Amino acid sequence: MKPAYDAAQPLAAPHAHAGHGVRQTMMRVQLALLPATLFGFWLYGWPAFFLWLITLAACLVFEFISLRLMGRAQIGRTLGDGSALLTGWLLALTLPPWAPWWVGVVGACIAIVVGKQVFGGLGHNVFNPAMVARVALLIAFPLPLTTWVAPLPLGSAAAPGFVEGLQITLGQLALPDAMSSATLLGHAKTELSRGLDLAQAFAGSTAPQPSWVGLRAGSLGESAAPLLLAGGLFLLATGVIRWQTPVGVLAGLAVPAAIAHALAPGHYLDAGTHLFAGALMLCAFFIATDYVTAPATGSGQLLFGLGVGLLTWVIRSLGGYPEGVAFAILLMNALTPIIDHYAKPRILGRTRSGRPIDPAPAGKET
Amino acid sequence: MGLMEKCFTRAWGVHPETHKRPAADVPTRTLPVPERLYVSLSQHLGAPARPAVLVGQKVRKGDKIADPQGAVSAALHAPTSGTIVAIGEIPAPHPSGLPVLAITLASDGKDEWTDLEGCADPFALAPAEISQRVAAAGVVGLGGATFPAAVKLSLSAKAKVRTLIINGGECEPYLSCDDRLMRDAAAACVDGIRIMLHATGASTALVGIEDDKPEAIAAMREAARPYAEVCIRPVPARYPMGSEKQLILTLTGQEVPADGRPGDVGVVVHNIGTARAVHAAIRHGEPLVARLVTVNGACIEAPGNILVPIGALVEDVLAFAGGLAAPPARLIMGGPMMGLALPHARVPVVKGTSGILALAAAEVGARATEPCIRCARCVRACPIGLLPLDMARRIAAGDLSGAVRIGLKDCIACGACAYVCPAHIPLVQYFAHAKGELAAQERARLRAEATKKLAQARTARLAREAQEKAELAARRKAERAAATSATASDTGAPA
Amino acid sequence: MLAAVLSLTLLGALLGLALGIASRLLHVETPAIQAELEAILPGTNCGQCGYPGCAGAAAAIAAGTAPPTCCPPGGKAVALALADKLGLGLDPASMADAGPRLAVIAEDLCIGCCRCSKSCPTDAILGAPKQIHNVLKEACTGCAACVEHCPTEAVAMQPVPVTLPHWVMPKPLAA
Amino acid sequence: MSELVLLLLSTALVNNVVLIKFLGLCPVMGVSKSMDSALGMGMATTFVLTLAAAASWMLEHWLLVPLGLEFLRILTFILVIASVVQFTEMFIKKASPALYQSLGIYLPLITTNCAVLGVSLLNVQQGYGFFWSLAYGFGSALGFTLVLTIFAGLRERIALARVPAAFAGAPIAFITISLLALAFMGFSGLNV
Repeated sequence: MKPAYDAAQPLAAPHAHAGHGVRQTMMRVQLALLPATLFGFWLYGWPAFFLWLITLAACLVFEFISLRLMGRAQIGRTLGDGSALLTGWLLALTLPPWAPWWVGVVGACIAIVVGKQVFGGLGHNVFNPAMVARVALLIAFPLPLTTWVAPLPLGSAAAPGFVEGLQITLGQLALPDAMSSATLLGHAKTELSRGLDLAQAFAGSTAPQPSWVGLRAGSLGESAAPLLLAGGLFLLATGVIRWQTPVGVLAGLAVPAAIAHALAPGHYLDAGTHLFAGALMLCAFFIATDYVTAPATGSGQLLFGLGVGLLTWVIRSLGGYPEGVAFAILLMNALTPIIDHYAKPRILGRTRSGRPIDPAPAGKET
Repeated sequence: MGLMEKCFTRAWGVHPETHKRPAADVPTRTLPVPERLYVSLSQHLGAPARPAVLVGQKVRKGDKIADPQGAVSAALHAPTSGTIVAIGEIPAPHPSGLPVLAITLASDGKDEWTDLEGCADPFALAPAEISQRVAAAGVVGLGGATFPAAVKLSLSAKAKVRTLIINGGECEPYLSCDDRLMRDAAAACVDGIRIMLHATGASTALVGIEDDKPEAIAAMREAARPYAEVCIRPVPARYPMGSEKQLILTLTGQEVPADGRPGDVGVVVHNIGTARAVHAAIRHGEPLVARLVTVNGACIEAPGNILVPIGALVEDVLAFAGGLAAPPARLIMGGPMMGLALPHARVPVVKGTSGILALAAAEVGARATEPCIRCARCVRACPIGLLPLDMARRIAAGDLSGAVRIGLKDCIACGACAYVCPAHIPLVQYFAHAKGELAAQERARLRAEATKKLAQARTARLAREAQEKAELAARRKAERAAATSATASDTGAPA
Repeated sequence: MLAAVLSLTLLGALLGLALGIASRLLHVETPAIQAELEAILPGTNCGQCGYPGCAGAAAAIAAGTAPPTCCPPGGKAVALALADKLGLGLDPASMADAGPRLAVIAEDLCIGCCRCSKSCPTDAILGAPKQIHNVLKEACTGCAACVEHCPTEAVAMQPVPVTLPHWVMPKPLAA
Repeated sequence: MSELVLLLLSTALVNNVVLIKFLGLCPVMGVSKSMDSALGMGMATTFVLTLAAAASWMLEHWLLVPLGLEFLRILTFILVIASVVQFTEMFIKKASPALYQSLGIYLPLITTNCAVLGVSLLNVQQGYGFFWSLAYGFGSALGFTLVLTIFAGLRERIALARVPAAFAGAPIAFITISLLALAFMGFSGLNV
């Protein structure tokens, strides 16, 4: 008969709930990432798996240490919300699959500690933690972050075995030169800077070829663009993300790419290659859609997506780095508060500027 | 509203699980009058009523027991016949559990009506006369806001409204009292609507009913068939469709200006239950002494709608509804979205009580709060177009004026944001806290101004008194001086 | 050397002249901040801040020698208003605000000496000599000026009781 | 013409005064608590910087070089900058008292904003012509305003975040701006 009631902390309305939680959302995103990740494991072999595992584990460890140092309560529940896991997963997908173990650990430390926990933890960070780590690693350790391997699918003769793979990840086995390769975007940038045009650049037999399936050098999140697209569509269908951000990213990249390619095909890659190369698909559906660091309204998200796409194209085509996704995300993260400030929904009964609307009968001008 | 605006109109609101059936389909029952009734003196918006009876006085059902006090207030009537046994504090039906003044009535078991004076042809009465009779019957808005209906009627007659909107939306889950009322007493409802049309001077009445109540829509259509001025309009079932601004927008396409009233766009909104009460007050002279209450929730043995005399304890109502199947996780007065959590069941039913819900933990779905992940579900759910996540974050950081800047005062506390929040953040509690805190600050400011005037008056008084004293002293001194000089000259002192 | 001295002097003179003209053209009256601060303060001159009256406190706050939190009867609301006017950040949580208080007279101790009513800055205490005094709740600012004047310790400060219309929903506990 | 636009872009983004050259950090840390005052500060600095760039070019080419007084460069530049700032302060006080109040001490401190003097000196060092100097000054100021506004937006959000006590205030601001600098590294090597 007696409901549990404390008058000092009364129960506020509403007394009903739609029923979903933070954890479910994170889990669903991880589920959507799974096919692409498994494909990546198959394509790049055991080292890719070990790096992924180390990065995820390191993220959890750093999250635990940070929470412990800050004296937060219920550390177990926070660890279990899946956000640190997802950060680690996204970071692992953007790293060269054969990178040594410490890359994953340092990256996890930057992502979790500098990117997230010093701001107050989940929901308070202003930059995407995985992208902070990716950019910091790229600038601090350019060599291991730009050393890619040609795909060696599991089961093929040259693929490293379990033990060999472990040794590669632990850095005890030097990477044979023959195996190193360049990503498609990296190759294009190098060749262009040597004064060749794109037709010549992709003429050689060793050059990476534009490919939809992604059987080429790159990170885990780069090779499996179609699978990532499928995962993204799954997230759209289940309502975890909305269409504005992905459409914005894809359009923001494809439109300038198509125009530039039409004007100077020798210097600018076509839109299709841009969309399926690099981490673009991962970015459009999994990184740019990060709730915490993207705008809150639909129009804001569209603007955010367009900005990410455009900046990615600018950095890829005109800048010094072959891949611009991570920079583009960070730059747009920085602009998010401003977008949020201006892309607010109109308050019912008020004009956009916040004044009460004129009570004159409306509905006559149309 | 331009075409562009129409295409890009935001989808607002949420679609909660309704839980209205089977309670809505159970025939209405009547609560036998309990031994004691506790009629709260503040069960309407505005100033509390002033008792008009003495302890020990005998009253019959419908006798006035408290007068309205001030412009916005409502009269109270004896819900049954019996003796007034006390006028004092009882626990209020409110989450705080604070006391409220109430008149306690011991029933004599006869439930004998006082002499009622009906009116056969209300349309011959002047609109002002109707408002007066409605006021005398103590009718208040029965949708939950409990604004005195007579005040609203006379205000809208002054504002020259064109359209009377009747709110039969009942968008709150679990509740079905309005649904039941429209099914059982459609003719009385329509008659009440026509009387209100006459009283307000509006030309048409639009009755908005959510489309998940086909029986009510059919019954009302049937009852309104002879009257072209009463239009029954099904509206999409969506929470909070029953909110005044939302219903006006849906039915007329017009937006009520912020800080404005529906009268500004030529509209007035009344609840369907109010229409029924107006019918009873005018046709039969019956004051508002009972209301239909939905008793529902997983912990209720026999859910349904019950006609309850005002002042009956929630405990009595629950017992009549078969008692509790299990201890409820929450006991709620009103709907689950905006209702008040009750500290216990020994609180009285008031005029605004639309439902009594005993919800199981699974229905409430309460979980520990997690950090906000800025998923913006609340932004999409908000029917007003606010940013609940930012407002709550500002309030949490103590920045109340910042929250006001981004629209806190436009919040209608509908609860749609907190309903969808995956992090289970008590957003509505943040807003309620901030609004209460701001009101307290405003009260403190007004009080400071008033006391400042008092202090200045005192300073002025002290100054005046000091001056008077000084003047008096000076005068005395002068008199004394004059007297001495006079005596001096008399005696002819040597110069 | 001469060129350097001359050119610098000339430059300085020219710029000074230009600025002088500009300051004439762009002159604005600055409102006296002290008057604005005084308008916010309760104006009861109760002296709890330690300054001679509210005007003195306003001057001290404007000069920066007193914090905006120096007015006990004003409480949180006045402190926030003052800080806002001065453009200072003030964390409302950091303020120890016991909430508004009222003077209450214990009837069995009151001897009707009228000392408290004379000391009250807002005339909030009613009472004639040899009669039990009473406090007007609406007028009492909670300044406690009366407490020390009572010879029988009949006056005490008590928190204002919470009533239903004045109840404020508590802030949710942080996650 | 297009080269001027390029110079503008390159000074604003690629060689940003704040994030790449580390000039003018004092107002960036000081006036970045709210977006509105940051925008106001940015505009005031833009005005001062552009005007100072023009004035210093004229001083350099019409006074200092003809008279062989290059050793007076810093002194005269500071004199001119201080005058321009004084003028701006008076103007803002007249035009927008609210902005004047929110900028507070940082408005007169534009005088000592090393970005202003730095850009003027860099202009001379690079040997730009008059319009190039103007564009360089304006572009730098644009970059300054951009970073200041972005940073203010971020700080408004961080002010409401649950930053651990050890990092609250200046530390988290420095971490944030360092991450912002990291993001701006993406523009390095940008050429059209």
